[in-house]
Amino acid sequence: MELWRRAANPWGQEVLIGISWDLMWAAVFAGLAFTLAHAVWAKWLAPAASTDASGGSSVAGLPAQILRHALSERVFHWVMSAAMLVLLVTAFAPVMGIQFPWVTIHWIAGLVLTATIAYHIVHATFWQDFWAMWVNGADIKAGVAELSHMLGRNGTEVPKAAKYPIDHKMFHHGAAVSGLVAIVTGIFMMLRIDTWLGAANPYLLNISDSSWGVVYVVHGISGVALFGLIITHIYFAIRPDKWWITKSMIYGFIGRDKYEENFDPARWVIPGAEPQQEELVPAGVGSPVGGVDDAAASAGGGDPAAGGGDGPAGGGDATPVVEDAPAGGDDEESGESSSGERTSEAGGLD
Amino acid sequence: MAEKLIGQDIAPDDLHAKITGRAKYAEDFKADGMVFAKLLASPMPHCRVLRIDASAALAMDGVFGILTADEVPQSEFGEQCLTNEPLYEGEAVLALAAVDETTAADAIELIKVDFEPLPFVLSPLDSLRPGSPNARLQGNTTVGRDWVSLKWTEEDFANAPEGSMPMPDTVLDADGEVIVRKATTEWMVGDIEAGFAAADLILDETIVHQSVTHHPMEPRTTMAYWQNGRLFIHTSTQSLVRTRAAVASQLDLDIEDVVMIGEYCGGGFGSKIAGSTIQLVPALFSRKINRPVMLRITRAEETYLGRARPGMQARVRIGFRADGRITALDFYAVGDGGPYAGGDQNASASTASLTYTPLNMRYRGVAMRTNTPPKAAQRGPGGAQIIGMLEPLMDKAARELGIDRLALRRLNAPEANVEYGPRGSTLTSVFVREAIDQGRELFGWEERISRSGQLNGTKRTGIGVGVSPYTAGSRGFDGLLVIRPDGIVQIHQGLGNLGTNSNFDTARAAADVLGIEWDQVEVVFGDTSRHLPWSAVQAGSQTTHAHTRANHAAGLDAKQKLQEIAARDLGGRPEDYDTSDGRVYRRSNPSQGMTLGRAATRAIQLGGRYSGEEFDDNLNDMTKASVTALAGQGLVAAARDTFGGSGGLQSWVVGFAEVELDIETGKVDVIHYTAVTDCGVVVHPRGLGGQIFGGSFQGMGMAMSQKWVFDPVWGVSFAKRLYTARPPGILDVPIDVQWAAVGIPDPQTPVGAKGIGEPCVGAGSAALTSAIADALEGKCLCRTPLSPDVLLSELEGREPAYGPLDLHV
Amino acid sequence: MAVIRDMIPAFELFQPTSADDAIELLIRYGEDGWVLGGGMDSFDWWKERIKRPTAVVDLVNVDELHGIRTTADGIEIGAMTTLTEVATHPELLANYSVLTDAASQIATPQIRNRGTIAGNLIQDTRCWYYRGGWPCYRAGGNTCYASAPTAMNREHAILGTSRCVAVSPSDSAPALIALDAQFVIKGSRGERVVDAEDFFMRPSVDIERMTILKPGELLTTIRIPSTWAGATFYYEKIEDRKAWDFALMTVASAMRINGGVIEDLRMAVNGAAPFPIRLEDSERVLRGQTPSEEIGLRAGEVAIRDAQPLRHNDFKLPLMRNLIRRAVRGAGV
Amino acid sequence: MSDVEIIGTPERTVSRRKFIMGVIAAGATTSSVGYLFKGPQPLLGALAVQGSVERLITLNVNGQQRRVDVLNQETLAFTLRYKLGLTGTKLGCDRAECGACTVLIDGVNSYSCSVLTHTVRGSEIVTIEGLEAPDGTLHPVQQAVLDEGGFQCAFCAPGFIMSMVAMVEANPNPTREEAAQALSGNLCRCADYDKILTSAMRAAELSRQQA
Repeated sequence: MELWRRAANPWGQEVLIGISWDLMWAAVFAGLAFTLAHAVWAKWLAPAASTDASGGSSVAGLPAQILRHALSERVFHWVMSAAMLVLLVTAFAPVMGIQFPWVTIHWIAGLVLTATIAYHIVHATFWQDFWAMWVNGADIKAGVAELSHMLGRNGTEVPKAAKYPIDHKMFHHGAAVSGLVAIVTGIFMMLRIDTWLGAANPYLLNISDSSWGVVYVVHGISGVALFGLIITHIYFAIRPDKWWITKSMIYGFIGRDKYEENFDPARWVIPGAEPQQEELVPAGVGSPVGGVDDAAASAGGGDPAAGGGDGPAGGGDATPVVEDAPAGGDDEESGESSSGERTSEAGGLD
Repeated sequence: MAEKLIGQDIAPDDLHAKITGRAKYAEDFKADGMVFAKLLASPMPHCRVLRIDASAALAMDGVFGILTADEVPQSEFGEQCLTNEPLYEGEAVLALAAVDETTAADAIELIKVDFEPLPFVLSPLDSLRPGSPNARLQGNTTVGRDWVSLKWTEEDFANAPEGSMPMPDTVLDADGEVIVRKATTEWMVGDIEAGFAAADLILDETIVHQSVTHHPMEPRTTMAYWQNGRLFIHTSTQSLVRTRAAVASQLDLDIEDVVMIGEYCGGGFGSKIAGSTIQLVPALFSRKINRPVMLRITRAEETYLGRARPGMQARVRIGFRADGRITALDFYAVGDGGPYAGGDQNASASTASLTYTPLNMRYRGVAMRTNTPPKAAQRGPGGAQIIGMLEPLMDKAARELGIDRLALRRLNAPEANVEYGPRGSTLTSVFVREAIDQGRELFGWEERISRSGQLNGTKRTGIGVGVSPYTAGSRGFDGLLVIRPDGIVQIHQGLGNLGTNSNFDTARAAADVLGIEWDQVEVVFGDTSRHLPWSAVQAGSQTTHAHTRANHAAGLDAKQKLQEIAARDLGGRPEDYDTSDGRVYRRSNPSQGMTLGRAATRAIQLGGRYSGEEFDDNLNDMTKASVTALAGQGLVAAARDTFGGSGGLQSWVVGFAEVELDIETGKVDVIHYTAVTDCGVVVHPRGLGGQIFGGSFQGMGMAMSQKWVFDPVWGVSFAKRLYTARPPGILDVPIDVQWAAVGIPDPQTPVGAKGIGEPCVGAGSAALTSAIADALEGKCLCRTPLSPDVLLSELEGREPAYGPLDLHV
Repeated sequence: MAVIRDMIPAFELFQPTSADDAIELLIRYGEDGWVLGGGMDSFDWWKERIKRPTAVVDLVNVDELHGIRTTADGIEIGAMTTLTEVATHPELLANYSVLTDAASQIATPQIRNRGTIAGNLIQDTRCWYYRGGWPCYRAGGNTCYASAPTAMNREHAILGTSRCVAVSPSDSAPALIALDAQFVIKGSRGERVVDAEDFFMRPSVDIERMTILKPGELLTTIRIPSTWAGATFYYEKIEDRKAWDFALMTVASAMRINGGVIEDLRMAVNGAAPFPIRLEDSERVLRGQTPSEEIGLRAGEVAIRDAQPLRHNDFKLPLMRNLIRRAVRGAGV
Repeated sequence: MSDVEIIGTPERTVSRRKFIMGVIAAGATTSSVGYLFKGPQPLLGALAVQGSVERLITLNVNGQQRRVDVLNQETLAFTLRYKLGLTGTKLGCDRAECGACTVLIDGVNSYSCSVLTHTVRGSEIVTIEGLEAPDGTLHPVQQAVLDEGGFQCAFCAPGFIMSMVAMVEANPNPTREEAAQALSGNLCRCADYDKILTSAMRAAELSRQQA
């Protein structure tokens, strides 16, 4: 298998021009192999559910439906997913033999992705709990325990997760790094095609052709990495046992039972509910404040009622962030009211 | 009495071989054990070789070794056949020899060469910009023998009007010493400012002339081998004995140890005057690996190694009096000399000076080096460029002054007593006004000019004229002939054979002295082992003049000896005898005489100076060696041209063209072409016609289509294939053509003939640039080539296809 | 690049006698196989050593691919029919002269004598950056050198570019598009038939191929329907030299004129885009109109509306406009 | 000496034995002159696939059947010049851009640099050497060129003459324009086109007289 594509430049010097498409197939293979292995493992080999010392959580005051993803996050997630999917399809389908005019779609989708990521970075930095995605000691401990458990050490106790379990966080970081790298390299690459930025000019910025090769290779690697990550991501999203998480990215909520089953209330504090432990988030950042104004639809589906922007909004307002769904739907839809919205939730690439 | 051979149409002796495929060019030879060499060429326009790893190539079966730059003669300033510092893309770095060419090509690909790119420059004007790269590590031009880095200032560039070439003045101190140099050659005749002050019309134009590759049909292939310390070399060269001398000198060999075979040369046009640098590779390689080496040059290699006409960026200011007389000509040119030479601009200046005899003239030229393939003389070097560029400006002046275009040219054309150029050069003769007058009649000027500017459908008629001179001869070479006992007169010629027929046509001069028919003549040429005399280089259109003289001298020597032999045997004085129809006979009693064969037998018997045992001391050493080798084979005549003369030789071609310019496509059709020449006595009419039209058509190709293109970022050439270089084909030249010669003998040469190869190119080119400008209603684009894109952009009033100083497009 | 290649690397050579055998061989060798028709493009690539097929399938002995046949609804030209045969065929001369005009102006007599009609359609672009072995998009690289602001791109495209700005070099293609020809493609899964204008690949879709042919497929037949037989044709090629040179631009049109009105027409140009383009907008302008200078000019202007010149090919805009005018004028203004 | 590092030199001396081995490897022992090409050794024999060509072929050149060992990738120009010694056919560009290599293949003028020898195995090939009659009588085209003073450097002449032969066969009564069209696939850098056209017209005339 070749890793890189090389070519002689006009002066006969060998330069990188991109990754070998073998790498794409490797990513496909790796992604599918992982999902297959996981599926097999999950169906036949997975040990029984771990026992958690704390047993089923029981938190007083938990609503029946717990908001996991605010509308803005969900909109962000799906717009970004769409852009990412378009990018991956436009990048790899032609290589796989499905041919269509992909370049313009690809770079426009790239711009959309860039915009969503930019929004997300700003949003996560200033309006969300930036650190919620941070991998901390507890996460690592939990991750190690989870791994041990998966490897069949039945006795291992797997601690319950914070709002984002370590695997979600690792995925987020992997995707974030790959995505950012793809975006930065992709913007450079736009100089070499006709775009809104101007006509193609391979000599802009005076970058040597070997450096350009590195840009293409890095873009290719990040693309291939994203390809692999997205395969696994989609796999988990459509697994029935994870469907409740997927649904939370659609409707915003998880059921109380899922919360109690999977999360450590001390590590994912639901405002309004009684925390049993000190919250773990660093001081000064995103105390659990309210703000989901725009709660969405019924967990049971069917009735797409919009949460009112009126009631529970307001920065620093400690009103319960969650109402029982379905919420009254008499207010006009408003997903945008949340200039003061502050939650402890990092929007997620869940 | 036999009719004089000079002036007749006689098919050259080698034509039968040429049309039956028997004629062998360098590539058609093979020798026992011959191997093939291929070149590894530089991919970069300027770089240094750091490391060569040939181990994989040398390990291949059938590979015989490599030859590197370290193993070839070094040269401090000039060009080496292989180099470790390539100065242009395509310059040869090393050669590899193998059992066959495919193996050689496979092996070359396995050689790894590490090149370090170095700064490069393609356009000569760019190298004058402050802070710009130089083509050579030593500098970008030479003054005397010293390399310098010559730069103009931002101010110099800013001072030129938009799109015009700057004309910065060299700064001198009170004693006339240079303080700040701006040009490498400067001269002035008269007072240029006074000239402009006296002018009623001043034209000021920036002009750009492309470089164009020679592209002879036969690439410069060479095959060489050694026998007992002697080099046998088959090569494609314009000259023969002079190329032999050059090879001997480059390889530090005794000239007698070089046997050069070059019976046929598939075209040169100035690119193979003394062979070529690359011909040393098979010679050296063969010596190294001790077997014959054939280096077959490919068309792409020919583009790189094969020389090109230097392009130039220039500006000209011309002052005209109301009557059309040129009062001032100020010419400033930056020439593209490639990496090893200085360009053609000095020759352009002197050609302008001769053609238009301006009352006052200033010339400043900058001889720049660039990282483009090497430049060399190409048919009418310098002259063809400047005539092609200036003739439309003459038309422009005539148009503005309201005078006849031919009259303006005639008024400014030189007369017999002309003095031109910086040193007041003179000519043996000049009959250009006669040529203009004859052309006016033959072309039907009055009728055709009345069609100028007429629109027929979408085609607009343009009428053009180009008056083009160029050098046409030299003096002082040797003639050598042997009258054999069988009566055949064997005339030895040391020239090359590139299709000008010089070997055969100039031999007629000797035959005419003896009064013999052509079938009694056998021309010996093409192989230095056949004992050839010292000759002119086959260049600069010298040979018609130089070798009719040399052969005339040899003929006179032979005749003298025949007369003496006859007088000795038959009585009387030598002057009583004449020669004709294969006999030497008594004038008073023609029946008293002997055949040339009989006289030859007598010469052998008499020995001494009659059979070549003794000879004049003023002969060249090579001729002496040849005479010595031929001694005893018959009546040997050898003489040097001592006829003398004062002034230079110049021939003229006045070309007239009618074109049709399609105003919707920019396409030009050449409807008609007439050429009238002043080249003295016509030696071979059909050959002359071929030269006139061939040269003119080459000039038309240069004016209209021929390309020389580089990518400016990588310095890599594109027009290296024939289909991208676009030399003209048979459909691109006019079918309706005619020529005539003034035919007045040059008074200073016994035969009266001058050369003709060079000036035709400028005439053809200028007739077209002039006609196209006429079809553009007087608009002079002042650049070549005037291809459809350039013309259509102009016709449609769009932005010009190229910037006013853009070169290499 | 200055590496002088020149000698053809070794390959295995096959001379099958049927199209099916040829296809089988081509499938066996896939990307390493090479179809040899007239060879006028192939030799160039081989001698430059830029393309190095393992196996060459020479179609010289495939008789079914040779020749011109009159059919019930038009005429069929075998892929291996030489351009000379096309240019001199009586039926084509009589009824489809736009094609014979095109074929007779291709390159040189010798090239027409060996070059085939399919080869003329399939040949690779002559962009000198690409042909020079530069690692451009079309060569699998990541750059278009020819569209750079410094580039030498006089011959390049003004329309339909997408990263690549090379032009299609085929002179016969616009004539066949004007004639509404169809191309029969044979592959391992049987035949497919495509319209002439759809045969040519857009660089936006696949930048490395000039046509829709996939490895293992052969263009076997060109079908010209009788629809346009005897129509009013116009063909013009503008090139630098009158022999050898590839077109700066060609225009081909077929018009059905009735009562002084252009009832219907098809018009195409080449040399403007990376593929021969059918001028549907110009056709719309002209359909139903009486040919005139004004309408011709309008048809020309419409065609170049979206054209984007590079640094050195701005002249192609007026050239294209003027050629369309001339085609209309050719219909008898 | 420069400071260029050269790996591989001083190279091993190539022994006589090595030379012979090289020649054998080049697959050229069957022809006294044919060592221009290296064969595709790895494929030979191992792949006796149906439809693949044999190397030893019979070529009909100038009316003679010539047995010749031809490599797959060999062009007709190379076979003619280097295997059959017919050096009258010239290589000016080797790229179908000059016409110097023009020969007749089944009576049709073609660039011999741009056709595989194997492709024309069954064809009649005529080169410049094949025009002259055995008794030395020139072909009317050759005679015409001789009459008109022919070419200049004449490197293009064999190609032009072959095109003229094809022309007089196809169109024995051409106009000057038609003759130019017929010869437009041949380049003459001496640009002796006027004389060439005159020769072509004379060639047509002589051919008509002979017919």
